[in-house]
Amino acid sequence: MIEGIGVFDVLAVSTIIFFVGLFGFVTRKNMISLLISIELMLNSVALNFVVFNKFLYPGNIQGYIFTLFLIAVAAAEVALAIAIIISFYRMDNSIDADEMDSLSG
Amino acid sequence: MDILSLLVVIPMLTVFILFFVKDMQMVRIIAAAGMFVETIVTFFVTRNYVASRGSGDTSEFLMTKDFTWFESLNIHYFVGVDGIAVAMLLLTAIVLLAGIFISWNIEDLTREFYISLIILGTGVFGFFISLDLFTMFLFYEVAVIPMYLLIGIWGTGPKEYAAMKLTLMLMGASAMLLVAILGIYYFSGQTFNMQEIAHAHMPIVAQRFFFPMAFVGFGVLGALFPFHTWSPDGHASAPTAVSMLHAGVLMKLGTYGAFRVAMYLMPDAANEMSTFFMGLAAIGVIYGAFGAIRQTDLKYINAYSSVSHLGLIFFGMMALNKTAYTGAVLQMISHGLMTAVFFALIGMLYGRTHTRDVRKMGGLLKVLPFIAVVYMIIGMASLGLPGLSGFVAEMHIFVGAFQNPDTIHRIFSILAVSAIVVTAVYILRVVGMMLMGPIKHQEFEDLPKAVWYEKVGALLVLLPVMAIGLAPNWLVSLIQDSLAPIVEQLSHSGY
Amino acid sequence: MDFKFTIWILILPTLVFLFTGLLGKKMPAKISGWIGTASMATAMLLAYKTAYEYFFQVGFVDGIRPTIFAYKEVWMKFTDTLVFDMGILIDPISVLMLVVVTTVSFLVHLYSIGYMHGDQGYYKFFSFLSLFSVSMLALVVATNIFQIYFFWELVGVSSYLLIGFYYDKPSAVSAAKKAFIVTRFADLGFLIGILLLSFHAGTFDFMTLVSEDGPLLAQTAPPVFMGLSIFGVALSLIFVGGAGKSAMFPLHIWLPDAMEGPTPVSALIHAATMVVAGVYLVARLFPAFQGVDGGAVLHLVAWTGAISSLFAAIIAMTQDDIKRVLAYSTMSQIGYMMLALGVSGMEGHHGLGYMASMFHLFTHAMFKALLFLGAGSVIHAVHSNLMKDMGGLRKYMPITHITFLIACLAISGVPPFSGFFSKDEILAAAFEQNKILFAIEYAVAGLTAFYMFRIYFGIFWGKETVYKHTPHESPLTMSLPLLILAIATVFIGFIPFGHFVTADRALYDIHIDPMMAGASVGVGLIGILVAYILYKKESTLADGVSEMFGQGYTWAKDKFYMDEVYQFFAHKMMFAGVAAPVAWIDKNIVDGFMNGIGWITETFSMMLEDWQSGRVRQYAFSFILGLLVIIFAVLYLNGIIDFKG
Amino acid sequence: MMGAKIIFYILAGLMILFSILSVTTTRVIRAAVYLLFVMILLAGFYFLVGYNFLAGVQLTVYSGGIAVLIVIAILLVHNIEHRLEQIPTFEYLWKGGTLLAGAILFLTTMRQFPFERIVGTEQVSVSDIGVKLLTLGEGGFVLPFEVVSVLLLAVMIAAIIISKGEKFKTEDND
Repeated sequence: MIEGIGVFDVLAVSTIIFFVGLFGFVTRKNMISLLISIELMLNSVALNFVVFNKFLYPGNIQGYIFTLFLIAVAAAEVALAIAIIISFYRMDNSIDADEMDSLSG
Repeated sequence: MDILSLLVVIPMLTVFILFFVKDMQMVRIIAAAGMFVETIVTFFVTRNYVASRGSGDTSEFLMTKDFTWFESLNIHYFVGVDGIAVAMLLLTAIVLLAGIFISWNIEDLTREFYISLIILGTGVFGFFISLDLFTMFLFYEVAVIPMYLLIGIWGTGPKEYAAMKLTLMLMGASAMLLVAILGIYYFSGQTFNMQEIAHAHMPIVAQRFFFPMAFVGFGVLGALFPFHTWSPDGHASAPTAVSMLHAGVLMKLGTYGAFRVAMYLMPDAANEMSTFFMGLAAIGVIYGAFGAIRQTDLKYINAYSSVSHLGLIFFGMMALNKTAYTGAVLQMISHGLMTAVFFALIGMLYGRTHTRDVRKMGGLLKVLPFIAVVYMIIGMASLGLPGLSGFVAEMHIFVGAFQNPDTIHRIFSILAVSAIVVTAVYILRVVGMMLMGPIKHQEFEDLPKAVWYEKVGALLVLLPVMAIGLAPNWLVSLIQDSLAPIVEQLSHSGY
Repeated sequence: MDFKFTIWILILPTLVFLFTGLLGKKMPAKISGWIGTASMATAMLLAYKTAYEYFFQVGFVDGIRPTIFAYKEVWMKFTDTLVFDMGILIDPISVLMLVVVTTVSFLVHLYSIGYMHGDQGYYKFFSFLSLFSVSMLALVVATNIFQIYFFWELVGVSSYLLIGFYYDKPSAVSAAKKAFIVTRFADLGFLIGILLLSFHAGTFDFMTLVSEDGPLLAQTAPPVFMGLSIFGVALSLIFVGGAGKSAMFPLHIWLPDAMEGPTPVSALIHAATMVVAGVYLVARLFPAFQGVDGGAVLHLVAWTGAISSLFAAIIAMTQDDIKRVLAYSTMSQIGYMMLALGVSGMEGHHGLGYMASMFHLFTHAMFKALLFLGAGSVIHAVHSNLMKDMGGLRKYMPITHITFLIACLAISGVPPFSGFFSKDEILAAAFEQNKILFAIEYAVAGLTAFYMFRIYFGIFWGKETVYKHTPHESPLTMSLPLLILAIATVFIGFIPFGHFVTADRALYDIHIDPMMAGASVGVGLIGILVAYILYKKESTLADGVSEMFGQGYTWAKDKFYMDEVYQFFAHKMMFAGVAAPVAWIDKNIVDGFMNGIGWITETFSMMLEDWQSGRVRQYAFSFILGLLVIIFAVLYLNGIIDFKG
Repeated sequence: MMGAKIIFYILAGLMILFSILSVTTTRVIRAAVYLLFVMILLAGFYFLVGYNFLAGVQLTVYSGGIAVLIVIAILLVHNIEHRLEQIPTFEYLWKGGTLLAGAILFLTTMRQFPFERIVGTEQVSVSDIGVKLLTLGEGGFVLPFEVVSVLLLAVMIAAIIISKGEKFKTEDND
C-alpha cells in the first residue's frame, strides 16, 4: 500500500517542514510562535525517524520507539515552555522574545 | 645586587614606600629623593662604564648580569649596558627627576600620580638595560601601560579619546612587536639573548618578514610617519610631567628599540629596506615641521615638532653609517632633553595663563622672563642653533646622510635638511607671537614668576642641552665606541 | 710668532656676555655698558697687536703672507677623516676682519652707552652686543668651513635678538623673524653646500679646500648640473648662504626691515660686519671659487653683486626713511664687493678685484658705520626716522653734520676720502674684466652720490623744520665715536692696502689710473650736483623729477614689490599651499586612516555586541547560518556536491 | 498502488502548506490551528505506513495535548484577535533566502544518496512495543524509557515551580 513512495520524497517533505519551522523560529518574536515553530521542527524529525525505520529497516523498531520518546519529550518541553511563557508574561506583561535579553553581554 | 639592577630596584622601592605615605608633601619629597638617588646611581654607572672602557675593556656590553628566569623557554633576566644605553640612562634619569619637580604642584591624587610616574620610569630604566628581548618587552609594557592611567586621570581636554587612541595604537604596535620578537626567537635558535641572536644571523626570508614588523612596531612609539597621529592628541591631553617623560623618554624607547632590536638583529633586511624607511622618515621630518606651522595650540606645535625631530632619528638610522648613527643617538638625547623642557614650560605657561593658544598670549618675555628666556633657548636648540645640543645631533645626521652619493638618498637628505628652515619658521612664529609683541590681556600683566621647583626642573634639563652643545666630544665618543659592533653587523650583511 | 694671545679676543666678549646676561639685571645699568666697552677696547687693542705682529713682524715668508694657526682643536669628529675643528686662523683677511670688527664694535659699544641710555633692556642690549661680537670674531678666524657655519648661525641669532630688541613693537618682531628666516633659508644652501663638500672633498678645512693639490683644485669632476661639477654646485650653494647673509638680490628683503633694530645695531651688524660675512666667505674660499670649473661660480658672484648694487641704488633714491636708504646703500656697496671678487683673478694685477673688494670692505665698514651712527645721532635728536621730519639740522648738530658729510663724500668716491680709493680700484678691476659690469657699477657710483647727498641735504639743509624739542648735539659718548670714525674715513684710504691683503698674498702696489679716477670722481660729482639742485633748498623740483619717471618711480619706491613676491611665496605657497594641506591631510587622511582602523574595529565589535544581544532568535539564526556554512563546506570539500553538474 | 501514493502526496502537500501558513500567519491563534492540522496530517501519514499506535499517540498527545496546551496559552496571554507584528520584507527575504538555500543544499545532497528501499511486511504490534520498552537486554529500551520518565517528572515539577514563581517571589520579597 505504500510501495510507490520514494524515501527521498518523504525526506523532502520532512526537510521542507523543518526549514519552514526554522524560518518561523528566526523570524517570529512572539514566544508562542517560536514554540509552534519548534513543534513543526520536532514533527519533521519524527517523520524522519519513522520513514527511516519503515522504509529502510522495516524489521527493526528503534525509529518507532524513539518517535514515541520524542513525542513524550516534546510534550514535556511544551509544558515547561508554556509555564515559562506564562510566568514571563506575568512578570513583563509581554512574551516578546526580543525583550528577554538578560543573556546580553 | 649589581649596580644595573639597582636602577630598577630603586624606583620599585620608592613606589613601595610611597604606598604607605599619606602626607602629600612627604610624597613629593620621597619621590624626589628616590629619583635623586636614581640619578646618582646612573652617574655611577656612567663613571664605572667610562672607567672600564678606559682601562681597556672592549667587550660589547659591560656590567652584564645573567640570571635564568624560565629554563624551559630559555628566558633570562640579562642586563648590561653599552655607551648608547648609558647615554639613554642619563637622559632618563635627568628627565625623570625634572619631571618630579615640574609636577610638584599636582594637587589631586598626588601619591597615585607619583607612583604611576615612577612605575613608568622603572619600565624605561629596565628597557634600556635589558639585553634579553623578553625582559626588554616586559619592561616596555611596564612603561607603556601607566601612560594610559596618567593621561586618563590627570589629563586635560578630550583625554579619554586621546588616552584611548594612544593606548590602542601602542597596543597594536606591541602586538606587532610581540609577533616580531617571537619570530626572532624561533628563527634564531630559540634564544632571547640579543648578542646570540645577532651572531646567529637569522635567515633572510625571516628577516624580511620580521624586520618591518619590529621596526614599525617600535616606530609607532617613536612617532614614525605615518603612525604618529596618536602623539599630538596624546601630548595635548597629557599632564605636564607625563608629556615630558613621554616625549622625552618614552618615545625614545621606540627609536632605541628600532635601532637595537630591529636593525641590529636583522641587518640584512635593514639594508634592503633602508631606502623605503629613509624616505618615510624624511617625509616625516618635513611633514612634521609643516604640520607644526599651522597649529595654534602649543602642545600640538611641540608634538608635531617632535614628529619632525624623531623623523630625523629614524632618518639617521636609515642612512646606515656610523656618523649618522651617532647623530641618531645624539638626537635621541638632544630631543629628549629639548622636548622635556618644552613641555615643562608649556605646563608652566598653561598653569598661569590658562590657555595654550599662542594667539591669545603675547609679550610674555616681559612678565615671565625666566620661562620666556628658557623657552627661547630651547627653541633655538630645536632649530639647530650651534652651541646647543640640537646642532650637534643634526649635523651628525646630515653629514652621515650625505656620505651616500646615490641620487635618491640625496633627494631624501636634502628634503630632511630643508626642515631646518621650516623649523625656524614655526619656532620663531611661536616665539614672536607668544613671547614678544605687546601684552594682549590685562590679566597677563602680573602673572606669578617661576617658582623654585619650576626653575630646578627646567634648569636640570636645560644645562645638559647647553653642555652637549658646547662640548659634544665626550658624549660623541661615548656613543661612537659602542657603535662599532652595530656598524659591523650592518655593514657585513652580505649586501 | 706665537699668536696664542688672540684667544683673549674671543674670551673677553664671551665673559662679558655671560656676566651681563646673567647678572646685569642686579647691577646698576651703567656698569654693563662700561664693562662691555672696556672689554671691546681690550679686544680691539689685541686685534691691533695681532695686526701689527702679523703684518710687520711675521711679514712675508717666501714672498707671500703665511697662514698661521694660533689654535686648532678637534671639537667634533664625524669620522676619522672628517673632523670639525675649532680654532683661530691668522691670515691677511682674518686679521683685517679682526681689526674691522673690533674697531667698529668698540665704537658702537661706546656710542650705545649714550644712545641706549635709560632703556629698560640696557644690560640685555650690551649682553647681546657681546654675543654678536664674539660670534662674529670667531667667524672671521674660523679654520674650517664648519666653524664658519657654526658662528654664522650664531651671528644670525644675535642679529635676530638685536633686531627684535624692542620686542613689544610688532614690526620689530616680524622684522627680526624675517631676517632670521630669510638668512636661514640661504643658510640651507650653505649647509647643503658644506655637506656636499664633506662627501666629495672629504674635508672641511680651508687650507685643504683651497690648496693647489687639494681635492677641489687638483681633480676635475664631471659636470652634474647646468655645466657645473659637483664642486661647482657646492660652491654655488655656499655662495647662496653668503648672498643671504650679505643681503644680495633676491635674498635682500630682510635687510631694510632689519632697520627696526636700535641704530647702533644697524651700524655694527647691518652695515659694517655681519652683512659682509658673505663677502668674507667668498674671499676665504676664493682660490676654490676661482679654480673650480674655470671660475664659473665667480660669474654668478659678479652678476649677483652687480644686479644687487644697481637694484639697491635705484630703490635707495626713492626711500624716505633715512635708515632704509642707508640699508639699501649697504646692499649696494656689498654688491660692489661681490662684483669685485667676481671679476678678480689670482695673481698680481689680475688679483686687483680681490684686493679692491677687501679694501672696500674695510673702508665701507668705517664710513657706513659712521653714516649709521650719524643717522642714529639725528634720530636720537629728532625722534623720527623719516626725512620729512628733518631739515636744517646743521645748526643744531655741528659734529654730526660734519662727520656725516665726510662719510657721504667718502661713499660718493670723492678724493681724498677713503671711499674713493677702494671704489676706484673696483671700477678699474671691473673695467678690465667685463665692460657691462663696469657700466653698471659706473652708473651705480653716480646714483650712490645722488642718493647719499639727497639725504644729506634733506637732513641738514632743506626746509626749516619746527621741532617740538629743540634738537641738540649728542653727548660725548656718542659724538666721540663719530669723530674717530670720521678721522678714520679721511685717512685710511691712504693705506697701501696692496701691501697687506691680496689674492695671492704677495706684495702688490696700487696704481691709480688718472683716467679711471677722473671718470669715477666725475660721475660722483654729477650725482652730488643733481642732489644739490634738487634738495639743497626746499622746492617742488624734486617732485617734478620723480613725476617725470612716473610708474618707474612708484615701482622703485615700492621696492619693486619684492616683499609682495616673498609674501606671496611665504603665505600663499608655503602656508596655504603646503602647511595647510599638510594640516588637512594629517587631520583627515593620515589620522583618518588610523581612526578608520579604529572605527572598523569598533564597528566590528559593535556588530559582535549586537550579535551578543541575548536574543535567542538571533543566536539561533547565527547558529543555523554557521551550521549551514559548515555543512556546505564539508560537503563541498568532500566532493559530495559540486557545481560542475 | 496509486491510491496510497496519491494519498501521500496529498498529505505531503497539505502538511507543507499548513506548516508554511502556520509560520507566516499574523494571527497567533491561527498559527496554532495550522500546527494542529500539520500534526493530524502527520498522524495520517503514520496510519499510511501502518504505524497505527504511533499515529494514535500522535493524535492524542500532540494534537490533543500539546496543541490544546498551546491554544490555552495563547488564550491566557493574548486576546483572541491578537495579531503578530508584520515581519519586515527585508528580513523575510534574507532569512528566507538563506534558509531556502540551506534547504536546497540539503535536498540536493539527499537526492544524490541512493536509498535502497526495502519493502517489509512486518507489522509492529503494540505489545511488542510494550515489551521492548521494558526489556533490559539486547534490543531493549528500558534505559531511555526511564530517562524520559525522570525527565517528565522533572519537567512537571519545574513547570509547577515556574508557573507558581510569582508566589515564591513575593514571599521572598516580604
